Amino acid sequence: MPRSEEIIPKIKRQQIMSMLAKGERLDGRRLDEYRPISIELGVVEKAEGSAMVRLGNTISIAGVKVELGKPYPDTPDEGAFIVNAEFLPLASPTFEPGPPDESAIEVARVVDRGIRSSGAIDLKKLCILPGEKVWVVYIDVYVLNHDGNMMDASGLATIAALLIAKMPKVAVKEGKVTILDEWVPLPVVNRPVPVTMAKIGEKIVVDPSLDEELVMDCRITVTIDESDRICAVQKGIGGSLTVDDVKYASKLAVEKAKEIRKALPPLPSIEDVEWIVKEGQ
Amino acid sequence: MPRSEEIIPKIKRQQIMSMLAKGERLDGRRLDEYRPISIELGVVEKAEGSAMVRLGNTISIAGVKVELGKPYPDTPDEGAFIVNAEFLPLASPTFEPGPPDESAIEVARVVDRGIRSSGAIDLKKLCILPGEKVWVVYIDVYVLNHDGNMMDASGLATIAALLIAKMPKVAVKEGKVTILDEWVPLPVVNRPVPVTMAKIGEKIVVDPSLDEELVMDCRITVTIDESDRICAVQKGIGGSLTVDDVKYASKLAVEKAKEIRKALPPLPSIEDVEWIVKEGQ
Amino acid sequence: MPRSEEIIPKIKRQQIMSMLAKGERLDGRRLDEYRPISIELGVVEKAEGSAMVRLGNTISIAGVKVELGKPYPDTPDEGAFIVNAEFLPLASPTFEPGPPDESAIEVARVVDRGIRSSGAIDLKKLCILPGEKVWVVYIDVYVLNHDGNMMDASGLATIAALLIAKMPKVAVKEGKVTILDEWVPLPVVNRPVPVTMAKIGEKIVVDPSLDEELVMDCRITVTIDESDRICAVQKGIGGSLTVDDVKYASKLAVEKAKEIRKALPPLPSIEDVEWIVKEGQ
Amino acid sequence: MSQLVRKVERPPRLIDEEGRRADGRKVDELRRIKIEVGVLKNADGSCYLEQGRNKIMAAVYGPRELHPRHLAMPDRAILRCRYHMVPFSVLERKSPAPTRREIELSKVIREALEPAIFLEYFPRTTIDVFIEVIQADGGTRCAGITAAAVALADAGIPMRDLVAAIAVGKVEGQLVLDPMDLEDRYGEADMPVAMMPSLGKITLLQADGLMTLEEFEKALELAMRGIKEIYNKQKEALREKYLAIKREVEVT
Amino acid sequence: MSQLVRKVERPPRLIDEEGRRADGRKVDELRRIKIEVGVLKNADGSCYLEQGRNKIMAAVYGPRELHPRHLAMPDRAILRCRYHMVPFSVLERKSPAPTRREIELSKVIREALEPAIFLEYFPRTTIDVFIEVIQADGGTRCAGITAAAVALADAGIPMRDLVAAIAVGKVEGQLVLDPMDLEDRYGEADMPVAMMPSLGKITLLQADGLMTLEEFEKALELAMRGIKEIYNKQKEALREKYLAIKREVEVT
Amino acid sequence: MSQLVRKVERPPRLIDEEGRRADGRKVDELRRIKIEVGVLKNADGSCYLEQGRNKIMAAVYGPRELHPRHLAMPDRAILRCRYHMVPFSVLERKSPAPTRREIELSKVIREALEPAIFLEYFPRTTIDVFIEVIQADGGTRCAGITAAAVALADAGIPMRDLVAAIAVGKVEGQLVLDPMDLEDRYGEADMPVAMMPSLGKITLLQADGLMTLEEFEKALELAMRGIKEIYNKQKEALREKYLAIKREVEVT
Repeated sequence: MPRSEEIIPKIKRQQIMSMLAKGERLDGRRLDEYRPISIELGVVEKAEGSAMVRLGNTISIAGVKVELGKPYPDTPDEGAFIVNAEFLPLASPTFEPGPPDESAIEVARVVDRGIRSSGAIDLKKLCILPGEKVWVVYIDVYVLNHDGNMMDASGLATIAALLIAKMPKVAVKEGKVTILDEWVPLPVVNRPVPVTMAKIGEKIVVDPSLDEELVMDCRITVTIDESDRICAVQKGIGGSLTVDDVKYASKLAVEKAKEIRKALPPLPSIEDVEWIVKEGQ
Repeated sequence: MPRSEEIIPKIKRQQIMSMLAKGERLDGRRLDEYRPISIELGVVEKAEGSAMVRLGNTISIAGVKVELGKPYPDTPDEGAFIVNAEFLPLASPTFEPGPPDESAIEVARVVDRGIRSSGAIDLKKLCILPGEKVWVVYIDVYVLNHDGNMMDASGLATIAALLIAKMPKVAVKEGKVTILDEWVPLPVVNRPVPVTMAKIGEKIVVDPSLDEELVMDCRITVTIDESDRICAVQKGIGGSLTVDDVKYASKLAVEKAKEIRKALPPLPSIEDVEWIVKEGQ
Repeated sequence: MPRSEEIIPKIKRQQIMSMLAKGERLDGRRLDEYRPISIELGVVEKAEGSAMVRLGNTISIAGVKVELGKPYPDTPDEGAFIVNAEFLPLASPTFEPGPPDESAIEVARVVDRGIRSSGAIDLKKLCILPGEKVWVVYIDVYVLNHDGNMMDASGLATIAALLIAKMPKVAVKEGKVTILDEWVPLPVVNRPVPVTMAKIGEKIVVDPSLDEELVMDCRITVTIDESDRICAVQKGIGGSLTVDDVKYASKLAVEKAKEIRKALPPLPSIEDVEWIVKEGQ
Repeated sequence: MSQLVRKVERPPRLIDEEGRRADGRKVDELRRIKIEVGVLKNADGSCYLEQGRNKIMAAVYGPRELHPRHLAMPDRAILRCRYHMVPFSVLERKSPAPTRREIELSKVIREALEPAIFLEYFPRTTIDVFIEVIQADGGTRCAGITAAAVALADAGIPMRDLVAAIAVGKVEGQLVLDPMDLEDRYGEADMPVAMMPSLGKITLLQADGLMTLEEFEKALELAMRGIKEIYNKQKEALREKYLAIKREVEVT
Repeated sequence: MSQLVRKVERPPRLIDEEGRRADGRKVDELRRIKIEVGVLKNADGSCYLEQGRNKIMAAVYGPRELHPRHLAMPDRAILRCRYHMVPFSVLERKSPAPTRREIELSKVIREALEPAIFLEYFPRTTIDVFIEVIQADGGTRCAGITAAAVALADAGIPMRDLVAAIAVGKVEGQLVLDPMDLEDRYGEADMPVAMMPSLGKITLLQADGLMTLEEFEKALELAMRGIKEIYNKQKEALREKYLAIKREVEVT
Repeated sequence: MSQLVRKVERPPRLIDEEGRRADGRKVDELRRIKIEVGVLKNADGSCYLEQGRNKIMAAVYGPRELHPRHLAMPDRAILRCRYHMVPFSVLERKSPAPTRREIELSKVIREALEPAIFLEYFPRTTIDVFIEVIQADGGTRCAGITAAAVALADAGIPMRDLVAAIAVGKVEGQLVLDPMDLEDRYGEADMPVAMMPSLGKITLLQADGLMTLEEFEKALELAMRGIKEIYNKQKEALREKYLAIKREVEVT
């Protein structure tokens, strides 16, 4: 974490805690209330899919690109995806240019686990020639303004961008791959939604603002899939949780994810879609 | 730019400016006069081509190597070339070991643009198997002593090294490439010459020395090809130019390039040269 | 070298030197005596071979992995091996996390030269398809606790790990390589042993402890093969040696290596071993 | 990794008989420009700019303290600049790490903005300019400079003048203003220019491709005309922002 | 480089009819654990831990001075943590450089240990925890935390409680304690948990795979049972070390 | 990237019946050596050396202030050394970034020069030695040391003695002085040695390949003879430089 964020404003902490004791938050929200969420789809036409998410003043943009590549040796019949997250220096006075630091890597990996555990992308459909050629889906997430809860903003931008992504059909003939000029949806079959909560004193609040993050004791993200199942959990920041905290947080996450999912595009209809046309076989 | 160069010697600036007002320079040159240029060819026998250029006390050495490689996907029927420039720590007390900094990258890219825009290397001739195997020309430029105008010293060393470079012929038979023990010239068909000028106060001088660079307001490099056409321009250093400055500089560049080109080796005669012998087709 | 090691404890140096004058060492050893050596074999079952060596309180662990790879272009009919050495930050208060520094690289390269010069690994036997596919042997050496003479601890761990390493047999049929479920020894045919000595004042001691290294003037490592031949020499640390020092050190190394080699596993019996089964040829 | 080549195919003509370009523009016509001021809450100044399909976000932090301190200048602020493209801003995914091109452009953009800023007012500090290309379609360094200058003004940094920038291209032998990616790719030359328009000073000038001296001079004139238009749009966007603030203040 | 795939094949059943796992354990049974304290001479505290085929070395240096100094905190020590796997610890050789996984795990392990340490006792210093995975067979982050907590105690760092950690997996629909690599690879979910056992506080919690709310709560309970067992083994190992020292002191 | 193998083919014999080597030398004969002093204007001292086809440029800066300061030593100068090969110095292009070989050689070269320099005369400073291999043909570390010692003297750094270096090789069973690349490549052993010749002190000693104890001792003797010749050439080059300066001073 950047240095200046480490200096915990003690007075602000007391103010926030005494409000929380009365069930109130600095910005007027209920403890279990998200800030306004806006999801702008397709903001980058050159990307296969893209979305800009605003969570209050926090802004994340995600873009999806697909490229041909080799499969991993242990999954020769599956495509692959890679999530990269960066906190841009224009997003906060405390962010510096350079490769992703541990916090950005954590966001990327938690977003990745949500997608992976929920099987959100049907990777088998992205295999062109088993063991030799598959589609690789690159998901890049950039935080443009940091006002707390970059995790949920980034996770939502990612799944939104995937849901509307279009990729080219390919034809395979005698081991030769041709990219066709026909576009099909990415095979997305699940919509994991991350729900991040902060523990401040004895209280748990959902979607912490930057002010709340600066004074929180602990953070927990629970990602929930289309069928209300937990698909990823991440406790973050020094500090600890009780077992009851965790149980409360997981139930709250299920509830919130259901709400938020309504703001997402629907799953693409892929029943009759053919991604790879195998010719002359 | 290295730190100690940032401390502009104000007294020296005044001295230089008052001389320039009288049309004079510290080292006795006219404003539009280059320092003595010496070009030593073939200094590194193990390179395909090489040249050491001295511009006064500035010394640059360029070496050319060719290697087999893959073409870029968007130019499957062309070879490629890569220019790398480094300012060696032995060249100046302000240079430090490490990967090229922004100034060295700028030199490499301006030299690259001169070669590329003028089509100095006929890249089509370097294609062996379209989409699969081509020659890649590596040009490495090293500054050994920095006394101002590393740009022109590096650009001249590069084109001189290319002009005398020899590469092996190859034979292609049923998709198999064999390197032959026969050497042919690199297909060089144009000789771009960079001309760098400095603006100091209201005056423009050509081929600035280090003393002049330390006090200059602005730098402009105009690269001129065999047919007196502009093939690359680069304004450098904070500071600004008027439109008249630019017009003057471009005209001066055409004139100076013509002079300097005389010191370069002639274009290789390549009319009957065969680079790739396609057998049994 | 890490900073705190640079501050030579002058008092300790005097103490050590006056003891050496009497033929004694701080820890009671004779000048030509090693600390107790323990070699634990096969400590990491998931590695093809592994060994942990304790030289007094210095601990090195080496692990061997084999992977399929491409041969070097100038040795198309040989497998390859790569030695990597790292000084872990848990080994000493002066070691920091990060890529290997010059001292760790030196250890890796001296260990490598011992193996390479003595032909310890019969690389021809590791060639599967000449010019295309060979076995690459990765040797990673990690220092876990640094109490002096990491060179010998690392060199011994390496050769011990290689001596007991098992690798899978492969079958080649029409250019296709299949890994078989049959394990054969790595083709190890020589056992180079590094012997490191320190010069302190006018005396030479074998297997310097950390205390001795902190005050030594010079270091010399002489690696000796199965037939008492010198296969690698490395003088290290500023300071100098006389010709007589070097002659003494090389003779002592031959003697010590012979002793130490007894603690190593024997050469694997490989007379009837087949590494690559060429089918249908 | 990929063998998949993504590029827009060259149309048979880049300029038709009536002098219209592939996107319907005349040769001396700018793309549609949209400038929004103050779009990022954390930055001291910011600007979102669309120029055709280019989408650029610029932010300014500073003047602020500099770490490590020995890099600071006793008599003026230093200006730092980063031009960066997000990986999905172009058809072929770009690696997130800065390329040599991005390092060079960061340098020349910094040098294009530097002459406009009264750096001597803020000794021992840094002013940091961050330009993110969200989508690229030709001319992003110029669009980045235009946006950064607005962000600097939005941050209240005292300036001699705004800096406005535009490229001129040469396509099928004709000079065109504000070339898009298609024209860059298949054109014969490209010349980005930045100026302090009311002072008539050129602060960035680059060119590649082949131009005669005459073409070069004509290209300069064309660039100056484009820059004037851009300059007006910059001033308009800044005026609107202040009118909006004024309205807000008056209401409350 | 390599095309050679090394993985343990999935056996037909991961849990047999009698509820036995591939290595003979019951679903709620830990692997054999061996803890040695103070095994490295240079470190201020150290611990070697075997948990099944996992082999972990942990070392602690500090509290000690921090370079560069501006990273130090005026009111407390900082805790730094590095989790690293040696290249030959796994079937497929791992590159020696830290992967993104190792960087993330270093972070969450640090955050799992932090709440237990009285960092405020040692302002302006650093406490450094190094965890080396010598052999990995599933659950190494938990084993690393368990070992690091012992090393911290061995270094005499004042702590609110030890931290003990264990993972719970979901395999063929059943929750299993302390999954090994085979079960991780072919299982449906994995949930590592760390706690300060006597305080009942969770300091690390991660999960991937799919679990219903009910399964998640049951997994938490199972983890707590495992953690209690681990905790006892940690205390026993530390007690033995001090008895050994005591014996040594009494003898001399 | 390249599959193109460039190497000089092994001739049928490396030493003919008359004891002549591939380039006509006798087994105990050095290559032609040319030493120029003070060839770079900016450096405090410099030397250009040719030894056969080896072409080496060495420069010295210092004693000078060291950044960051905490690396400085209170009681002496530190010596820093960089040995680097330009990419086109060898048949197969070398990547410009330092290889592990170059890092190791930088270390041993530094350690070879260190004993000769009165570092204690210049506390808190650094002396920087840069060696660039412009063309390599075997024995470049030795040639680099020879050149660096001359550059140090040219910089006026007080030294106990010059350092001169040469390699001895073993080729077709015979020891040869100053092996070239061809002999290195196809020879059986290579042993680079550096000495302070008038003090009889060895400051660099490396070897690879196989040698018996007897061969090793003979190789040492042969190296010492070569070093003496090199030493004379170093002194001669320095003398000439000072005579040239003297002439210049007398003229003016």
